[in-house]
Amino acid sequence: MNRRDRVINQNKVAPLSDITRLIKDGDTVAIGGAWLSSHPMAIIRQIIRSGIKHLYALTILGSVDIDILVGAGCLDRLMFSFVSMEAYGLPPNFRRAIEKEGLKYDEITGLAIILGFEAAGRGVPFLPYRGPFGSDCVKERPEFYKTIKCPFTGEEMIAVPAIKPDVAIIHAQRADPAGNTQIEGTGGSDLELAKAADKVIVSVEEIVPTDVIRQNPYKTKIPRFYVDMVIEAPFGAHPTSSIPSYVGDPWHMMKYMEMAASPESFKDYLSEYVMGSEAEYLEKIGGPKHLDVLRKLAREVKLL
Amino acid sequence: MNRRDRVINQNKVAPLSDITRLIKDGDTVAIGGAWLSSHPMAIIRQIIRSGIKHLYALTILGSVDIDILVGAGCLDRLMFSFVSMEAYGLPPNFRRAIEKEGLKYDEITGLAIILGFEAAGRGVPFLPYRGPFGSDCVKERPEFYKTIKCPFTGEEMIAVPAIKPDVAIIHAQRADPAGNTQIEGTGGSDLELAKAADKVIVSVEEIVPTDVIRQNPYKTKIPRFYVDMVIEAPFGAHPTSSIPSYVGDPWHMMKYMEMAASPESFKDYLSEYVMGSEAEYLEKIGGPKHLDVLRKLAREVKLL
Amino acid sequence: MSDYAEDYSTAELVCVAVAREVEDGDVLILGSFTPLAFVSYVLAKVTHAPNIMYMAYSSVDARPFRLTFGSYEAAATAGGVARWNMTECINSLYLGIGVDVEPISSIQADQYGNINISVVGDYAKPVLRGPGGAGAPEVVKMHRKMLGYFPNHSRRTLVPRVDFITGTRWKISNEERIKAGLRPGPIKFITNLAVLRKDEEEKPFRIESVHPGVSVEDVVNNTGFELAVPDDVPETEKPSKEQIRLLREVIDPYGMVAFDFKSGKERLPYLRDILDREVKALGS
Amino acid sequence: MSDYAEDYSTAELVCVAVAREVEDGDVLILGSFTPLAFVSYVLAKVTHAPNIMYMAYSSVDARPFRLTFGSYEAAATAGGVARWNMTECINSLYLGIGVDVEPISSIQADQYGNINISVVGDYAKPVLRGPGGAGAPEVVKMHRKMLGYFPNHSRRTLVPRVDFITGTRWKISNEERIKAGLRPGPIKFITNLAVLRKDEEEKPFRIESVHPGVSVEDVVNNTGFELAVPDDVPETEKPSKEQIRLLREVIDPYGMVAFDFKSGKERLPYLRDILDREVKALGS
Repeated sequence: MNRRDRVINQNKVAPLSDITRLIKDGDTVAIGGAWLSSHPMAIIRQIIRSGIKHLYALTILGSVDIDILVGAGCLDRLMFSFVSMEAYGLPPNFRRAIEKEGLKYDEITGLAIILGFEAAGRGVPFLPYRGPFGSDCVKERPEFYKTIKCPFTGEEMIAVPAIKPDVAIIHAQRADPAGNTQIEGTGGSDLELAKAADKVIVSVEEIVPTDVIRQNPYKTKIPRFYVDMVIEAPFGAHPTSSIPSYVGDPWHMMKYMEMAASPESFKDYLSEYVMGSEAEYLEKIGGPKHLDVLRKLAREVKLL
Repeated sequence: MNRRDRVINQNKVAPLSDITRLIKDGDTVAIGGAWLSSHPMAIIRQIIRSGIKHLYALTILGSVDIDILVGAGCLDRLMFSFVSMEAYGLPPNFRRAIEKEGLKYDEITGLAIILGFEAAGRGVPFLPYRGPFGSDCVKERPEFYKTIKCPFTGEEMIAVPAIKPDVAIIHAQRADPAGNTQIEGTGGSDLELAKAADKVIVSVEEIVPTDVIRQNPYKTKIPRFYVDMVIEAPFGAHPTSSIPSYVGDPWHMMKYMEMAASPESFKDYLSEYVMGSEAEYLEKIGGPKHLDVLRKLAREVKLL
Repeated sequence: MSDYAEDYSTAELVCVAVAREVEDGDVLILGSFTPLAFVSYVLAKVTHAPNIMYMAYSSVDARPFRLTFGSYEAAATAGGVARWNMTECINSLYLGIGVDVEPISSIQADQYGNINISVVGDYAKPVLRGPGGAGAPEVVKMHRKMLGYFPNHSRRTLVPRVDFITGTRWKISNEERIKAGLRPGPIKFITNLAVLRKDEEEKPFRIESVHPGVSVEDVVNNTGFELAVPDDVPETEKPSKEQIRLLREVIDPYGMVAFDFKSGKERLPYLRDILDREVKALGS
Repeated sequence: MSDYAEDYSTAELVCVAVAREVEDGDVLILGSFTPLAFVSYVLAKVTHAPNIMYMAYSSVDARPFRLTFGSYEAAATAGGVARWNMTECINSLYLGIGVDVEPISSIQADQYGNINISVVGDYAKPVLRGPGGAGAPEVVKMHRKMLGYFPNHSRRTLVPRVDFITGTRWKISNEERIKAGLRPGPIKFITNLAVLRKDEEEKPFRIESVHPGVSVEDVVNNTGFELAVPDDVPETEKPSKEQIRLLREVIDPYGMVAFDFKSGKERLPYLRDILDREVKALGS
């Protein structure tokens, strides 16, 4: 994306269906969020709906975001340090694709991926650190880990290369139309993804006027000059969480695990939940009453 | 400072005079703030009052903080990228000491110093970047800049070494007794100083209960595990600014420039303003009425 | 009268054993859904280690909180004094000041201190593709103590040589660790049967203690690698009555800590039951 | 009738010339006390470049503000959409996405595009110890355009070879810049007399324009290095009436922009007068 256009354009609001303007078949797509938190699930469902294929998906700590993309056949390749459904078990489509269907993947250690994104954002071709010495991950992907000697102390360090995705997709609490994005809950390394990527799509719980952003500038984690498109998608992280607005949806996660257990029932999952609109999705998962429970669970916490 | 003690100690509040517990003759001291903003001036005056000498002071963008320490004879050596009184001219003691008295110094380029602090805080012995190619600063201090080749792209980069001060001194808006420190205005690279230093002293406009900190966690820039001592010092950045509480004091800066113009009148400056207590200092610079003007100037701004 | 509880589950015993590994002043991280670690940290914080600092998701220095299934992340976040994203967290904590302990669960672990969270079988064509190590490959070597926990101590889990080294302690003896710029500290595996410990490259894991009711033979027979067995193996310290009360009444009233010790099949129904109770407690 | 103002100061002319170098969509940084740069950016933003982004101190994407002497930093900070400290700022802007222009004032500049903000005379025993370059040694090569401004165009300032290279453009021609991974763009020096420009390593600076009322000879005679003089040297575009109105009535009613053009002796009295008026405007 042209950097100047990003700065000039103060109204980046678009409908979800517009993601096809920025995500193309074959792109490298970095996915925000971490664990079962803050994944850009509405955008991911839209990728599936739009029939975008042959993607190289990059995740640090993925979960249902990755599993659903794998299951829908959108990926040609995957970079990850971790893909887990956490309490719900191992990710069924991810396992099947690797164990049975030979999905190509790069298992890169967690800190290395993050440093790779960070390097891109700060304009350096590599960053050094005390890397995963002794891990077989290094043997499997030697092109990603190079030994480098500190020119001051002589210490052996590991260098990792800058990672530059075509697109980063991120879900956050709120943004203004220009793309100034506030994150309140679990943020993963979303800022570094945004800095590293050529194009950045942010979906948010709500779009607000810039004055609202200025009221608490300390919450603004991704300024507008990293953002190309802003999409209003309430519950756009569902079934993952968007703290403090709502918790992850354990009921839907259980339903997902059940339906992802076989390729056949996963097809049913896609047609029932994904192939309609987001509005239909929110109805199908339980509608307003259910969403209220998820909101309530996020509020009623007990500190000791 | 023992890292474990830092985490265990939840009450680090001390009187200003206690800085001698942490700053010793001969120490390397990194000074927070930048330009004419947020310098830890109360701590600096206390260093002079306490007769601490032979320091190696490190600043990124220094001003009156450095000039006063130089003039009071506290420094054996200085690292800086910039020392300027900005609108008020060149720093008189700094100039005299270098032009006439042969003060030893390391003029290190601005980004290099910051990356050096950052390296220390993130546990690497160096960080690479596209450094000051062609600058004579590199020729003067070749031990600080080493050429390093990116192992992925072959590009020539500059590596700078981790900088690890004995002590960092910082002024901020507020902290709780455990040291969780909030910065609202101009922050310099205070966080990186705190991460890099062995011991960290923070002075603040006000000490508040931890619950106040939790009300807006987004403002908390230096968490308690980097802090060893918390000092309540209202107007502790004076004559520099602490936005949004008060602006820098132009009247006092002009007085300072006048009295720092010669070594003799600077002695008078020190005895009149510095050698008494901070309470006396605040009276001498103009008392409550004057301080109100500085507060008011910080509030009554005109946005267009 | 003893202060030790008589009525406790294996999960509670292991949880308390992990909590005992936490020392006041430790710096810790909570991330993935690991109820046992969450509960252990909170238990430590409300008892013997009130000043520990834990990162919980993006929340710095989170307050102790009641563990629930629906809202644990919200609770962890609500009490923080600052927000750091994952990048700040790795650079400042993992790579910077260093994390003290972090209980890690893995598919396999071996006699060298290697862990495997990646694959069972051949890497190119695995029998089981696991979740991957997240940051473990980098950080287990950096933790002051390496702490593995295994709800199911068996020859399938504790193997002579892992199929794939996802992460490793790298340097084990205090001498080697200090030489490599790492903080000294042992490897400990806390399992449903015993506590195993390794302090030297060249010496095997030894049994540090066996849990009440478990025999040394059980431990040896269920371990896939050689163990050093001291002449007199102590019994793992039981949970105190107060610890059990805190777990059940204050920190973990829904019994989340038992989750890891359930079989795969039992897990979802177990969670569903907790959820039902949790939603009921919300009121309407 | 012309839209150009007839009544303007040299300071205002230079300020407007700098503002004209700002293009919409630029990313800019305000830091040190440089009223001319502040006013130029704000003028650009409220006229032809409404969507520029400037960092002002720790404030990201600050709103345009009225420049005053007492409260410029507070004003710059008050309107920001985010806070970044200097480290975030250098890594993300200077080294990351890149800054477009940043007017830099220096003690000396030379025909090679080198600037000296460090020392006059010998480095070890200088006649004048200057403030140092801050980040200039690293960033002048990275800016899209290098912009020097000189309130006092003279042979003492524009010298054949600077005494000390604090910073340098490093690569000058667009070809060399692109090869080195830098964005293409010229070097421009905007002075109280003229605009000078350099586009090639091997070719001298040329006079791009002379200010109204200044002769080409004045420029050549006051420059310490060779200049290319085109056959037909255009006049620097004058400020428009609207630009002058905005400067005087809205952005800079106290005339801060003239500060750099005052002699050393005039400066403090000038500031004192501004302060008096500013405090009076505060009311009691």
